[in-house]
Amino acid sequence: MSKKLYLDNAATTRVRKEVIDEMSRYFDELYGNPSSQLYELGRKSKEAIEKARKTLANFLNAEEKEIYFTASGSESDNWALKGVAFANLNKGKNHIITTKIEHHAILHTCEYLEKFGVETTYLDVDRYGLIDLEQLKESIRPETMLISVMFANNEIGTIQPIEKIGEIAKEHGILFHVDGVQALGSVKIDVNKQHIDLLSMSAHKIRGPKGIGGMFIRKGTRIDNFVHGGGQERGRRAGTEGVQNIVGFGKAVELASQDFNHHIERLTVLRNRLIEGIKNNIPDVVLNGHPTERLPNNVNFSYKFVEGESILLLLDMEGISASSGSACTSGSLDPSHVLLATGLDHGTAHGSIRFTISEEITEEDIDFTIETMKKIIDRLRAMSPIKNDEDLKK
Amino acid sequence: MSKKLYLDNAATTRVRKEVIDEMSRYFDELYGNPSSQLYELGRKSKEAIEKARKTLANFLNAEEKEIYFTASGSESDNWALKGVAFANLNKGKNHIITTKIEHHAILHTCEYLEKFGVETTYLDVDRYGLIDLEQLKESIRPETMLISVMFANNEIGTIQPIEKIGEIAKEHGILFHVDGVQALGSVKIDVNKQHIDLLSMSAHKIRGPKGIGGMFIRKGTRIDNFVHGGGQERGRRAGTEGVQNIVGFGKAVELASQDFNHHIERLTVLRNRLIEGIKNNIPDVVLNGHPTERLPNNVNFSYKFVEGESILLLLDMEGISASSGSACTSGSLDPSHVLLATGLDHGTAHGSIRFTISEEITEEDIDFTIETMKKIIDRLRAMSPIKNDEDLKK
Amino acid sequence: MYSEIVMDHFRNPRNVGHMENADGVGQVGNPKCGDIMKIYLKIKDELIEDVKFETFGCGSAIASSSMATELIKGKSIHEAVELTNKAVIEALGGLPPVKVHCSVLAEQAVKSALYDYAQKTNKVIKGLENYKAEDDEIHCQQ
Amino acid sequence: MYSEIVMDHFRNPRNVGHMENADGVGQVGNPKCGDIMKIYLKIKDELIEDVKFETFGCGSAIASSSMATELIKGKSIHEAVELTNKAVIEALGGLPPVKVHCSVLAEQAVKSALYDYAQKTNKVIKGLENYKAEDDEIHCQQ
Ligand SMILES: Cc1ncc(COP(=O)(O)O)c(C=O)c1O
Ligand SMILES: Cc1ncc(COP(=O)(O)O)c(C=O)c1O
Repeated sequence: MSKKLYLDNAATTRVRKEVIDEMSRYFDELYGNPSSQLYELGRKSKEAIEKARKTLANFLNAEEKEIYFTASGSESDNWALKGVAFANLNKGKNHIITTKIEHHAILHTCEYLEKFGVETTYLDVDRYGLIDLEQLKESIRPETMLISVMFANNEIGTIQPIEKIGEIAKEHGILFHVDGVQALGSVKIDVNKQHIDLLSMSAHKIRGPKGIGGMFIRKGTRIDNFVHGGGQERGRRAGTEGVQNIVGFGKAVELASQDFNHHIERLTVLRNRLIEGIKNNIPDVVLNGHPTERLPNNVNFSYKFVEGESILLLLDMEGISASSGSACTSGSLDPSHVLLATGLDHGTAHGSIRFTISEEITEEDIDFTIETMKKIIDRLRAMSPIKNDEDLKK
Repeated sequence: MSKKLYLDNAATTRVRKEVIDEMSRYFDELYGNPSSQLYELGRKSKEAIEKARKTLANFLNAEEKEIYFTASGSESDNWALKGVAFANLNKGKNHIITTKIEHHAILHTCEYLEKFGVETTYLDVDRYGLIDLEQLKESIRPETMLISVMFANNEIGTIQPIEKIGEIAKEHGILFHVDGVQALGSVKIDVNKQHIDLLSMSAHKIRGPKGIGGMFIRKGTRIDNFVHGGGQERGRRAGTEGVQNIVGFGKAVELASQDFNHHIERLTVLRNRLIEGIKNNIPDVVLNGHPTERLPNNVNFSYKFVEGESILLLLDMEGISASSGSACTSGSLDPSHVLLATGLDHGTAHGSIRFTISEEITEEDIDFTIETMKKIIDRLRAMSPIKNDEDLKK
Repeated sequence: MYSEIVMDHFRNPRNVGHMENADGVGQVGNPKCGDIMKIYLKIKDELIEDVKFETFGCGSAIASSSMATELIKGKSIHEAVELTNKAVIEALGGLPPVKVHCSVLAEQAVKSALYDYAQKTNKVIKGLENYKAEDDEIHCQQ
Repeated sequence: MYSEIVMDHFRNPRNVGHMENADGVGQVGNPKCGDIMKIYLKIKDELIEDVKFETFGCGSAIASSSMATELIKGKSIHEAVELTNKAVIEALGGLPPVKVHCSVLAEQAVKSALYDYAQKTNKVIKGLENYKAEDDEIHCQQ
């Protein structure tokens, strides 16, 4: 083994050359503070930020003044939930509807908000990870202020019927937040068509730099600020802007928008090749997530009778980076809450591996991955005291 | 004029070459997600973060596990205040003591916290910008949970008697937060000697990258998380880490710690040269801030009978970047709250200019600045209908 | 943030300076707000023969004063009294929203100087019948 | 995150596999927790002549099993029963805190296999008098 295969693009991505180039001037050449509008250097920084803002706005069919930069997808999620909650609590609104398969940035924020009197309904998902629109409708209360549903799931790749959810939210006059961190660049997002009021984004998932996030906030939305202080971001999010990071985010979105359809088509072919290859070559596997309503870069299988961390370590030895839904990899007690929510038993969930590909991956890489996985699973199964589904259920 | 003179280093700084070099590997080479500990690429990112954390800890005489990375000084300030407030409100503690000259990240956060029942006392300052320790003591109530005082002021450079304030806080069992954003790298900070429980920092003020902040939180401090979600920063601050930025922050602190004393001595000499030069060459000026207890890089004067924005524009034409305490530069109604708190009248406050130097500045630059200022002030005064202190008071 | 024209008038203000024996003088604004404009008029046969200004204020205040003086120079007092802040903004190629008050101040300074002239000469200028010189109350506008 | 020794035992586990006609077999853990260890013993004259393991679990679970088998191989059953999880951790050059339970499981698997042997052969092994085979209750430890 010599080649390195990075197949964990849902965790983070390799920053694109063009992005690095675009950023490079904003360290020691155009280093002005964007708040310093009275000299050239400050104005240039400001212009750079506004250019990136425009790129994002265009990509989402939003207005420039509806785009805000944050430090991460997590901050955007926190802002959306806490901002809406704190702005509406004293209006007699104290209820949020979300799903059982959200990112922890949503789930832990909802938990935290309990101490301020916020109640949350967590929608179930079916075995493919889809929510039930009827359950959503039934969950709506007069006190419901926000529906927050992720566009696409980071673990199993399932894409929710966002437009339909948006319609329901709109009908009931409830704000609709979408965690779009995984969807950005992989699924068409149109905040108007999809009736989205708030959208979380993160640059490092689309080959931009780490530590920079974005948020769409529909104009007129009742939401408190999250970071208070200076007048940055039109007074809505304080803190000297990470100009170079914003520039990089803008460039990454620009590149993503340029070959959007081609990118998705190409990834989908590779993804399907990987899915079929694993299905056909390795027995006793379960595909997690939806067969078709899934991210073009996501392949997630459970390999029965073996455990995910061991697989990852062996993959790493073969130069392949991936991720797992096993509790062992996270140091937590239970395997992925997402896999469990789809009804997978603990034992099977422990043996799940997620591959998330990028445009840098080739057919050969896919075939190498299938082959490698076959060897690894064979090897670990030979070591395993569990040999069949009966054992698994004990 | 050809040379560009950047004299606004309190607003932000030019990233150092060594910092850029250190960061450069963390874009498309070592791009792993630090949470991915099961493959090499993830472990390298994590190591890089921990190295930076160690550098900061050493510099502050703190423990590594007491250092957290945030997105900005503003986020750190927000975290300190909101985190402590929300963790203590239900303990019957609802009072914060701070000063009238804090950064807006503190003042606006305190304002916001009012809606959660938090009360704030804003301490006065004398004409040099120093708080009165007696007033501090008198302001302490049984419900006081936090004293928050900035180490050094960003506009007038005044350095507070932090150690003495820390002693008072400690005696009363009250948490002590210090906004150290301007002090870092310019004043010796020792969190133990100075009895600091929480310290806010920001990389871009010490020639690191923009969009990365730091926070010291003494172990055992009762404080809520601010950004909820994943397990980053030992579960205390969610969001995929801006690894490259953290690496840059670490390097900037490493460099700052290396020639710390020499740096301060050299800047102090230049600062004093600028102060004396302006005093001796331009009539009707007022030095803002403390004559000696001030940041080694800060020179802030009010130039009577003229207005700050005009000065800045003319300076920009001469290639000099500086900043002003005039309302006109901020688009707000009143001139700097800091200058007003020192007792300066509005008219005079409008004519104040801050120069903040860096190690890249030479004696010649200082002399050029003095000369240029003399010309500019003469020119604007010739245009001004105000000619004397009487007019100013109208 | 400023247009080319604003910057040009800031850099090279027209008609700047003091005027001895002016026929009309108007001053508006105050130091608290950070803007004071003073306009001097030399008037002959109801024509503004010369005009000067002195301004304490930001770049756009200086540019607005300069532009206002240009716009009324050589005009009759009846034309001059119709100068609006909109006209000043237009002539300047626009002002940032937070700076619009500078153009208002320029309009007021002109009116105030014309009113001063009318008072001294016992003339009535249409449009200034009910003019009240700004009292010194502070109302820093935005 | 893992020491060199852990990685070595994970990569090249010693004594891995199934054993026919074992004299003692012990299995602990369950799929729910993500860790199952099964240990087979071949015992002659109270000496552990051979030992095998099968493990479903993470890297440190496999390494802990491997190390545990190495530590008891060739020992007497009385020595083997004294194997502690601490000894396993030490021999492995340390384990991350969240993985300490793997070494506990290894200790338990050994004890369980020894107990099985004792039961089958009607022997009493000092230290196992009150041993209770783990019931299948889930108590995923950390
Ligand atoms: C004293 C002080 N506190 C806080 C901040 C905010 O830091 P940042 O720009 O990183 O948000 C600044 C800088 O603007 C500052 O000078
Ligand atoms: C669906 C989803 N939401 C939120 C986040 C958090 O984004 P960030 O890593 O930028 O904090 C992630 C990524 O980890 C994600 O996949």
